[in-house]
Amino acid sequence: MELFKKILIANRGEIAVRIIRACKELGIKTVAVYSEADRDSLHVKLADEAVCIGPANPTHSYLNITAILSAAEITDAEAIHPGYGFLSENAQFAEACIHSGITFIGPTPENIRIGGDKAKARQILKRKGIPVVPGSDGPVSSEEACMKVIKKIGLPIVFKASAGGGGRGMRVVKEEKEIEQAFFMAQREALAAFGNGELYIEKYFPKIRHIEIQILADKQGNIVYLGERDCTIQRRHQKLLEEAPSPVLNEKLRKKIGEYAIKAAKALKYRNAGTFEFIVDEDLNPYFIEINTRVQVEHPITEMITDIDIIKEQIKIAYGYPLSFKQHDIKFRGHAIECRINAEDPEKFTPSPGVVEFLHFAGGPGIRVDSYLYQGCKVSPYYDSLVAKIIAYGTNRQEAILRMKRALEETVIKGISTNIPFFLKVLVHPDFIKGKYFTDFINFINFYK
Amino acid sequence: MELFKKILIANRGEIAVRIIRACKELGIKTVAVYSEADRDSLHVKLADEAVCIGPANPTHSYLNITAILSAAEITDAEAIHPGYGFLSENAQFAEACIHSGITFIGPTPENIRIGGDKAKARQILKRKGIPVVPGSDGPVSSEEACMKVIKKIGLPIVFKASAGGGGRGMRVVKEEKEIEQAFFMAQREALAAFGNGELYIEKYFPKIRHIEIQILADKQGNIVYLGERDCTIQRRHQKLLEEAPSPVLNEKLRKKIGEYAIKAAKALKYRNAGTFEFIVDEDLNPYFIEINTRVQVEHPITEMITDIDIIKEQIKIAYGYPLSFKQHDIKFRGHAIECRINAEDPEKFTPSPGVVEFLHFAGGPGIRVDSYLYQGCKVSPYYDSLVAKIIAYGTNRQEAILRMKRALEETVIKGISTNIPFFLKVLVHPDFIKGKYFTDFINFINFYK
Amino acid sequence: MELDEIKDIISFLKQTDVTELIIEKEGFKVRIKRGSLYAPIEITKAPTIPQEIPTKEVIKEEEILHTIVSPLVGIFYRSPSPDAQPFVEVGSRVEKGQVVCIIEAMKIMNEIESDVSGIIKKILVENGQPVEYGEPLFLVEVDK
Amino acid sequence: MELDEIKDIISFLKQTDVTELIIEKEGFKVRIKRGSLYAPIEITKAPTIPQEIPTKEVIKEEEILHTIVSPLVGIFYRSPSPDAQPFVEVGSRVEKGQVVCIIEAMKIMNEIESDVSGIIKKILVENGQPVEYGEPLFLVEVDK
Repeated sequence: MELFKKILIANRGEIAVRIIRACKELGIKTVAVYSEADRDSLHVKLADEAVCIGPANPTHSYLNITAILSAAEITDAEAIHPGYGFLSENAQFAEACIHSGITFIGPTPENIRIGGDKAKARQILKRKGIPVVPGSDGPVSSEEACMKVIKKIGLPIVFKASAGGGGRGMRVVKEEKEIEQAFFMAQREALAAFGNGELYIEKYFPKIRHIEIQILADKQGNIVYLGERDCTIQRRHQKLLEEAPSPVLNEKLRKKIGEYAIKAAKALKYRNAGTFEFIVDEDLNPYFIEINTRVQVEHPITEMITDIDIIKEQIKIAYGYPLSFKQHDIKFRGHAIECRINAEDPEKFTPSPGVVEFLHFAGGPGIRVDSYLYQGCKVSPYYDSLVAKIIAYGTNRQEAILRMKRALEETVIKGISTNIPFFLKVLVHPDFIKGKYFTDFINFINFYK
Repeated sequence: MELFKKILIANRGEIAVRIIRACKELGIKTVAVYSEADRDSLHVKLADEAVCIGPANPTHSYLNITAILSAAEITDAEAIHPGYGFLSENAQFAEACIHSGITFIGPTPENIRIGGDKAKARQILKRKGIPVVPGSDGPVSSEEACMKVIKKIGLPIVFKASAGGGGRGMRVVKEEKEIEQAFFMAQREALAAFGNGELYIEKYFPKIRHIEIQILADKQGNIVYLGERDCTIQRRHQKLLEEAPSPVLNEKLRKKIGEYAIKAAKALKYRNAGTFEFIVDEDLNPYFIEINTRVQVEHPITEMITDIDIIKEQIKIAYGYPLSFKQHDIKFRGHAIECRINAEDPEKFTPSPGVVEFLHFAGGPGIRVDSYLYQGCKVSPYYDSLVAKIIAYGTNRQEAILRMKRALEETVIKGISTNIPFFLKVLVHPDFIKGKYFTDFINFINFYK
Repeated sequence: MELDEIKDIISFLKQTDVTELIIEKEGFKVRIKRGSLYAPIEITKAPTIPQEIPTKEVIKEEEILHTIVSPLVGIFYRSPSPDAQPFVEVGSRVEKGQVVCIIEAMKIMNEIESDVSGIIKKILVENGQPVEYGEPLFLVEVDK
Repeated sequence: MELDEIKDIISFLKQTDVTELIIEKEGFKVRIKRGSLYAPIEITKAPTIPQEIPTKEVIKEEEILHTIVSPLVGIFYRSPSPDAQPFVEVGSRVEKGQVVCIIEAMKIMNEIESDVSGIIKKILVENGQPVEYGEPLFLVEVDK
C-alpha cells in the first residue's frame, strides 16, 4: 500500500508513542519533535528521527507553529499528525500545513473552525433536525436576550463559552436572581481563557450521561460511525474512565445517535476522524452538545470493540484512500474500559511530577497499555498529567471490569503518585457495577477510606 | 457464577502468572507453590497465598506430588491447575488429586495415559478412520518387524519412542544399511530418557508443517475445536514461533482437520482442554501424530482469534459447567503470532540465566505480553528458559507480522540474553512473509549477519 | 582534605555509577556511599502461609543458635497424639536423632528428628499450624 | 595521589566491568566500589537530527569557551547568499550583536547575532545543514 514516506508527530507523551507505533506498522518513517524538557522522553527514543523545537514551555515548543513546520521541512516529512491537545484543534496550524505543502492528518480547517464555535455548530445541527440541548439559537449578548431564552426553556440553565472547553467559561444557574452575576462571571472567564467572551445558553440537566460517537469520513464522502463511548465518569469535566459500549444504550438508541452523527458529519462536510458528543438524560433522550475535531484520548476502547485501528485509518484517509469498509461491515464485539492513569495525588488530584523509580505494568489477556513511561523516566511538571492509559477488554462488561481490576492491582508505579487507588474504588462501587451512574458519580466515591 | 473458592497452581513462571490472572478475573483465590529458588518470583507475589514446597531442584519441589498435595491440603484449595510441563501430563498425579478429593483441572487420568502412549493413540485413531502417518501398527520390538513395516511404506522412515517427547528417542533413517544401528540407538535413548524403550515407526517427510487443533470438551460430552495453530517454526523440535490461523490451510481443510480432532476426542472420551497434533505434507495431506493432554504454551494465539479464554474455560469445565457455546458460535477473526522469548544466546541457543537489570516491554494496540519478568528479578538456571511470550494480533497476517516486529524492536531486556534478534530475522525473511516455510526453516536464517 | 574537595568528589560521583568510595589520607578518612539505586521490588503484598514468621528475632538468634527446619510441607504437631505429652518443651535436652515433632503430610505422620544435640531454646510454630518446606521450627543451643 | 588522579581512575573504571578497586600507596588508601547500576536507558537508538554532535569535545571546551546556540529550528547558512563571503571564519573577532550566521525557517532568513564579544574558535555546523533548537553553532573565546 502506497503511503506517506515520513510523518512528523507534533505531540509528545503517550499519544506521540501511539502514533509512532501506527506509523511503524505501516512502514512509515517517523520524526519526533521535543522540547528541551523531553530530550529523554520515550517518543524521542522510538522515532526514527527527532528534532528539538524549543524550551520546556509549550508556548515556545509544542505550540510553536514555525518551529514545527521548520522541523518538518528539514526532515522532509510529508505529513504531520497533531495528536490531541496542543495544535490539534488549531485551524491556523492546519492551514499553515496545507500552505507549506504538508498534509495535515485531521479534518479540514473549516471543520476545525466549526468544532471551535460551539454556538454555531449547535445552530447548524439543530437546523438539520438533530436534537440539541434546549437553549439559545446561537450566542446571547445581553441580559435581556438571556431572559427571553430562560422564559422559554425554564431554569436551571448553564452558560457556556462558544470557544470553550474543559469547563472554563461555564456557569450553572438554578435561581433567577443568580442570572446576572453568572452571565458576567462566565463572560469574563471565557474572555480570559479563550480571548472570546461569547456565551450561549443550554438547559441544565443534573443527571446526565456523556455519550460520544466516533466517526470516520474519507475524502470521497463515505462516512461511518464506530459506535459510542460512555465518558460519564468525570471530575470537573475531565474524563477519567470511559467504556464502550455504553451500559445504558440499547441497539435502537445506538443506531439513532450514530445516524445523527453521520447526518451531522455530512452537513459539515466532515473529513477524517471526529467525535460527536451528546448528553443523554435520565429518560434516555440524546442531545448533541459539541464536536471534537481530533483523535480522542479514549479512542482505544473503540479500537478494542471494533477491531479498527483509528490512527491508521486517519493516515490512510489523509493520504487519499477511501474507507475499506462500510457501516454494515463494522461489528461490535465485547466490552472495553479505559482508565486514565494520571500522575497526581489520588485524593486531592494535585499533580505529582517526578522520576519513575520502579515500573511494572500489567500484562496478560485483554490488557492494552498505552504509555510513555519507562523505568527511570521523568514525568515533567510542564505538561498534562496523563502518563498511561490502561485498557481492559472482556467478552462482556463484567469480565472487562474484573480484568481492569486485576490489571490495576498488578501495576506498580513508584516515584510518582497516581490515581490508581481512585479507580480501584470506582471498579467495586455498586452503582458502577450496575452501570447506573451519572456525571456526578465521583461525589459518591469515598476518598478518605 | 458459582465456582471453586480457591485453586492451587502447581507450576511457576509465566504459566503460573497466566493462571493466577484467570482466577482473579473469576473471583477465585489462588495459592502459589514455589521452590526455594523462586521465593521472589512473580507468581508468588501475585497469588493470595504461597507455600514453599522444596529446594530448587524440581524433582524435590515442582515434581513433588506429596508436597504439592500437602500444600493444597493446608491451604484448603479445592482444585489444582497443573499448567504445562512438570506434573501436567502425569496420570498418577491426576489420580492422586482425585483420591485426595481435589479437582484436577485437566483431562482424565485415562486421557493422560493415552496421550503418553503415542503408539497406542495412533492405533486407536487409525481405526476410527483418522489418517495417521503411514507406519507401524503399534510398537515394533524387533529388527524383523521393522523390515516388514519398511517394506510396506518405503524409506525414509523415523523411529519414535512411544513415551517420547522433545525429540528424544527419535532417529531418521534414509538408507537401508542405517536401520539396525538407528533402531538400537533410538531404543537406548528412549530407555534412558523415559524408562521405556518401546519404539514405533513413521514415514519420514522432509518438508512438513506442524499444525495442531485446540479442542475443549466438557463433562457433558460437548466438544468444540477452536481452530488450528501453525507451529512449524521450530529448532530441534522446540517450538519458537506460532501463528493462527495457518497461512497454508484453506477453509475446507481447516474444517476437515478440526472434525478429525473432534472425532478423535469423542473416541477417547476426552475431557477439558487438549491439542491434537498433525503434520501436513507439501500436498496438504494431514496426518495425526500425537495428543497433548494439557494447556499449550501457545494457547494465547487461539484466544486472540477466537475471543475465548482457554484457562477460564478449563476451570469452568472442571467445575462441571457445560460449554456456553457451540461450534457454530466460534468465529475466527484476524491473525495472531506468538514469539517465545527465551533467556538464551540468540545464535548458539545456550541458556542465559541472570538478573534482569532493565526491562521494558512493548505496549500499544494488538500486543499482549505473558511474562513472569519484572525489573530486578532473577532468571533461574534450574528451569525452562522461556521468560516471556509476546503475542501480536492484527486484522490480517501482514499487520500481525509488522506489529510483532515493532513490538520486538520496542522491547528491552538487559542482564540476560534473549532470542529477540533471532525473531527479528525470521519476521523479515521472504519465505516467512510469504508463509511458505517448513520445519527446516530455521536452517535458512543466517545467524552470523 | 577540605570540605570543598569532598563536595567536589560528591558532585563528580553523581555522574558515575560508583556506589562507594573510601579515601584515607593523612589521618583523615572519608567514606562516601551512594544509593538506593535499585527500587526495592515490592510488586504486591505476597502473604505467605503461615502468618508472618518473626524473621528479625530468628535471624538475630540464628547467629548463635541452630535452627531445625521443616523438611516437608504439612501440619506441625508437638505430640504423637492429642492427649500425649509434647516431644519437647523449651529447656528440654535433645540428642541428635531424637524425635522433636511430627509433620502430617497426606495423612502420613512424619517423625522429625533433631539434627543436633543441645537444649531447645525456642519453639517457633504453634501446635496444629501448617508449615512450609524449609520453615524454621525450633531454635537449639548446640552442645560445644 | 591527587583528586584529579582519582577522578581519572573512576572515569576509566566506567569503561570496564571492574566492581571494586582498592589502592594503598604512601599512607594513602582509596577504595572504589561500583555497581548495582540503574540500567542505562537505551530503549532504542534515537538518532537525532542532525548527525552526531561531537559532544565530548564541545563539553570539554565549553568549560572555557562560550557556545552560541541556535535559537530556532531551520537550515544553517554561513553567508547571506551562496556567492557571498561567510559572516565569520575561525579566528574572526565578533562583537556582541554582530550577525554570525543565518537560519532559514519557513522560507524566512533569520539573522543570528553573537551574544558575546570575542574570537570565533570553532564552527560546529556545516553550511546548509539542518539545526535543532538549542544546537551548538559556534565556540567563542570571550574577551576578558
